[in-house]
Amino acid sequence: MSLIIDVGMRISLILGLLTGLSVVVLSLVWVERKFLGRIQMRMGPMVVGPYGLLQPVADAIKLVAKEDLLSPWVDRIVYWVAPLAVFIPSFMIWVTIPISRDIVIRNMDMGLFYIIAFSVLSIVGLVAAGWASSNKYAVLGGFRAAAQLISYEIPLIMAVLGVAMLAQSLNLQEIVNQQDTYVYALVQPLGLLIFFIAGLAEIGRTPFDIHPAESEVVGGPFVEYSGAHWSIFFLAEYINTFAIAALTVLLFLGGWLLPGLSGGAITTVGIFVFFAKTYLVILVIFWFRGTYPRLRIDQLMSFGWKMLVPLSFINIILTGCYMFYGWPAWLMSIISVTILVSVFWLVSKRMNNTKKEYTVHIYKPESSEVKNAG
Amino acid sequence: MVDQDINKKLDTVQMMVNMGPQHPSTHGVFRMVLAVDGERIVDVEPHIGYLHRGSEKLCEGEIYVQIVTLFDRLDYLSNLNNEMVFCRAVEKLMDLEVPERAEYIRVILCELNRVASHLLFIGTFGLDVGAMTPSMYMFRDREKIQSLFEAVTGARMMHNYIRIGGIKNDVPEDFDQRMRSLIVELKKGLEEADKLLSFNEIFLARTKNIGTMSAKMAIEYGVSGPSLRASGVPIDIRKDHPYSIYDRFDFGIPIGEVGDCWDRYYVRLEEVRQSISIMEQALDQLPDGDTITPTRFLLRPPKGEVYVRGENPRGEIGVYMISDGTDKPYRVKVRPPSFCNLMTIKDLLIDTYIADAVVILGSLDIVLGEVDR
Amino acid sequence: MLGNLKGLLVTLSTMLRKPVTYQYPKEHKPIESRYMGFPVLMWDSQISEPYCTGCMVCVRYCPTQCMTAVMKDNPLHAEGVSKRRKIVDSFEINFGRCIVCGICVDVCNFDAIEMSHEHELSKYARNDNRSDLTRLLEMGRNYQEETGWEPKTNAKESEGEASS
Amino acid sequence: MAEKDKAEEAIESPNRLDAKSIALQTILPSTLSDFEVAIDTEFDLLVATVTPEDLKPMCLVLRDNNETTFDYLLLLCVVDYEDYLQVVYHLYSTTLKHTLVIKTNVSPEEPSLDSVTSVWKGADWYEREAHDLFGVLFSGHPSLSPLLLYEGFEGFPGRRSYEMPEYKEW
Repeated sequence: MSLIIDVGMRISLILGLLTGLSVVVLSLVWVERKFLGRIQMRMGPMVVGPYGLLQPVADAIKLVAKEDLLSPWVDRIVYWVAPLAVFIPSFMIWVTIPISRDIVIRNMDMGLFYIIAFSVLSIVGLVAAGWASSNKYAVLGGFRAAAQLISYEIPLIMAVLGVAMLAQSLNLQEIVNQQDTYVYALVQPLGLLIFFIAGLAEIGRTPFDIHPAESEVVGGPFVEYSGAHWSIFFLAEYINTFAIAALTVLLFLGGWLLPGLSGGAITTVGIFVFFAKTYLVILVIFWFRGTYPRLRIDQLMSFGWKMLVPLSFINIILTGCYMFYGWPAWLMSIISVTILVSVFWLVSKRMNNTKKEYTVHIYKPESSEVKNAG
Repeated sequence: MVDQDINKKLDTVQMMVNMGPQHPSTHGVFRMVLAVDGERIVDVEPHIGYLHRGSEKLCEGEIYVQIVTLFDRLDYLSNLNNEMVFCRAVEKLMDLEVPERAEYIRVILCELNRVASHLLFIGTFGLDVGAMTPSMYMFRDREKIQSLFEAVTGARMMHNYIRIGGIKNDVPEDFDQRMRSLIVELKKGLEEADKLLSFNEIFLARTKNIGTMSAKMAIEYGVSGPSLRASGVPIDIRKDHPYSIYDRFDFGIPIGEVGDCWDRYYVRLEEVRQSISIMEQALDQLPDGDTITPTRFLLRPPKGEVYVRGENPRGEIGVYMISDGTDKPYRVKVRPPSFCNLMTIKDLLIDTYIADAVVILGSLDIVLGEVDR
Repeated sequence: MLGNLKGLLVTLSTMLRKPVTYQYPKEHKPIESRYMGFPVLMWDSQISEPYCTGCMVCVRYCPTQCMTAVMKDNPLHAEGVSKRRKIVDSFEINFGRCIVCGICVDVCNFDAIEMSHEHELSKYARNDNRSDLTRLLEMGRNYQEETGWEPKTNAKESEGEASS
Repeated sequence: MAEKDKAEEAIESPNRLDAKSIALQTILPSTLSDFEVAIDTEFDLLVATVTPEDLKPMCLVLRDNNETTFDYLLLLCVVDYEDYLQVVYHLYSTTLKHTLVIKTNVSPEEPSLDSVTSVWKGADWYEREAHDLFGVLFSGHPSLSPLLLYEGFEGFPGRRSYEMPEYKEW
């Protein structure tokens, strides 16, 4: 009897998580479309429901009801398994991501390790999807995804490591609780930036949306998928986006903590604080999407290996020094900010040196005078 | 170099990727068969002709007035420029004077059309590079231009407004005022695109030194228009062989330095500014008077042949027309600017990445309606 | 790096502005008065007959050959009400072929055909937009009511046939 | 009718050439002394008519001579005069900014001509198009595969003798 209750509990938990995540994804879709619309001076969805609020639901129904087209050359087993291989890891990491104090399915001591380990798995799904589709664009996209995700895994892990060192724990509850005096973003702005950029690349969002790049490989690994199977990829993508935003909040922005908030209220109010912070981070991701062009794969790789990896090592060394010598926190943040600013400065200086190239001359034959107009 | 040695030792297999005709960024129905080695393009085989309607052959069976509608549909983003060059060809053949006012209105509208075309280019180029917002901004501004076209010519794209001997009818009364407010808005919108895209580091990384076309190569291939000028060759028909009334305006020709994608992009952006200045000057000088020299509807130009050149947004358009004295031309041949510009694609693409292929193709700004005719 | 930040600022500032789009099926962008929609036939309400005499000049000059017309003797002329000796019997325009060039209006000697403001003519089948005389005249009447259209020139009355 | 008379008069009046073309007209006979050339004017165009054999060497001379420097091919066009096909080349000089039209006649039965792709690369697609639509064979062209038409298209639709498929109302 207790076994049945136990299994029932577990199943309902999984279903609850699934429902919750689906609701979050639907809201994200709406927020993204609305936000992008406003950036582009459009209104975004307006027809279904008030302010188009039900548009994602309509989309979901459409996707599920859509015919699943299957090209005759696909490798069927791999083709059907690939969406799950992408979706399950992104779903599994939510087991240990807390949304408020003690509101978590399973609080693991190795939580961060677990999350990192699981999120890497989705590469397999992407490559498998690309390979099984028997489509050249899909293959290209799949390999792009593999290269991109593997190389950005390293700075991501390194940035997380800095936080783990500071908190002396891999437990997310613990990490957040450690931030009650100051959030780690203040101590490690460098780490935050590395984590955020690498995270963007991990979830394949602009400016790193190289594997699904619509204008080049027409959707990459997902090009042959349609209907419900495509929507699983879609779901996974948005869950990952949400996860990266949530991790940014938990690791660097103090999770559910808010100055002036203490005592028993934390648990309940914390949920709202956590979601507010997460949605803010997500808005920044969408803002980037509305602004930036896409990098090329080789530029992405050189940016990852030549900039982010060294920077993340510097970050770890810095954190180590901070821990070992017991520097005051403000010194750490000053050093971190200095490094950040100097990197910015160096890059823009390099840009400025070649800035002369970036002009076009206005040529006037009569007076044959050439004036700059850059 | 080390990289190349490794590449030689590795036994890689080339993959043929069929890009187009149904690909989001081949700008119409253009198809390239790319032989790729990983992400690197080894060989390109361009295929055109999916939109071949035999326009030139059709011209042989239609009377002169009807041909204007065919020219509208060649380069469907710069209709007025096309109409103008055909009408100039017939006028030259018939030795027809065009009233002053009609010339001015033609120039204003053609420049406006050029601006609209370049704005669309900036937007779609942004899309090719992966930025989705510039296209929306540019469509917003282009929409204003098209509204004005609608008010003047009655149509948003296929105008049939420039007629042999002048223009269809005079501009509406509030034209001047609407133009001036439009110019202000266009300037603002252009600045926005400039700030958003032109000097964005990612955009620069994607376009700078990509698809470099040397001046020599450009001339050999007969590339014209902004793509030629981006390579540093200052040839602009409006300046070198001024037609209509272009010799009355003070404007410059934007010249690029290296001829890469960024230059081709920025030359066009700068050209919009020059066009705006032309429009402002033309509006100030706009005289009163007739708008059309009346001709018979069924024109019978004398025997002879003409070649008329004009500067389209995409390059130099030429119309070679042979008349045999009847009401239909004996032969009409168009020099399509995109056709010549597209010829370079094979040389430009080899040894670049797939992502660059899209950017390079976008930077050439082709219109397949004109390439295939 | 500055370019990136500038771009972010641009998008942020446009986000705060008003959208420029129209909610299409509910709101329509206003049509300019010169807008050339599909060609329709005009109705002479004084005599209550169409202006069109079926002279076929538009049919001949149409670049896409999208129209056909048939002419008949005008019964009202026999009664002495109308000055038109001939009148249109049937007229068909295939809007699926029409390219809205306006040449038919230019060549018409009787102000009988006019570019209306009709442009939203989506139909489910390919040939649903073949419009016969009644539909064309109905669309024409709508246009006349909408714009208060007046014939530009006094048509060459009494002459039932056109001289091309 | 008045305008027609006026236009005919205009043709009679000999010189509509601009200064650059006149200058070119004076130097052309000496530059092209090796070839059989008939130099003529047509409206404001300077037309040189040559035999098909002379065409390519003459193009090379015109391109490389310092006084002509025709480095830019504007247009290659085939005109079907039913009893012969005329291939028309419009040349332009990007430095001296003058234009020249070269015409050469080939027979419609076996139209064959030297390719000028080695002189101007830009002739490539033009020649393929001419091959597609008029069946002119350009010897020396790298590949004359169909450009505008599909593989295996029968006939030469550009020619006047080509019978168009009958018009059908769909």
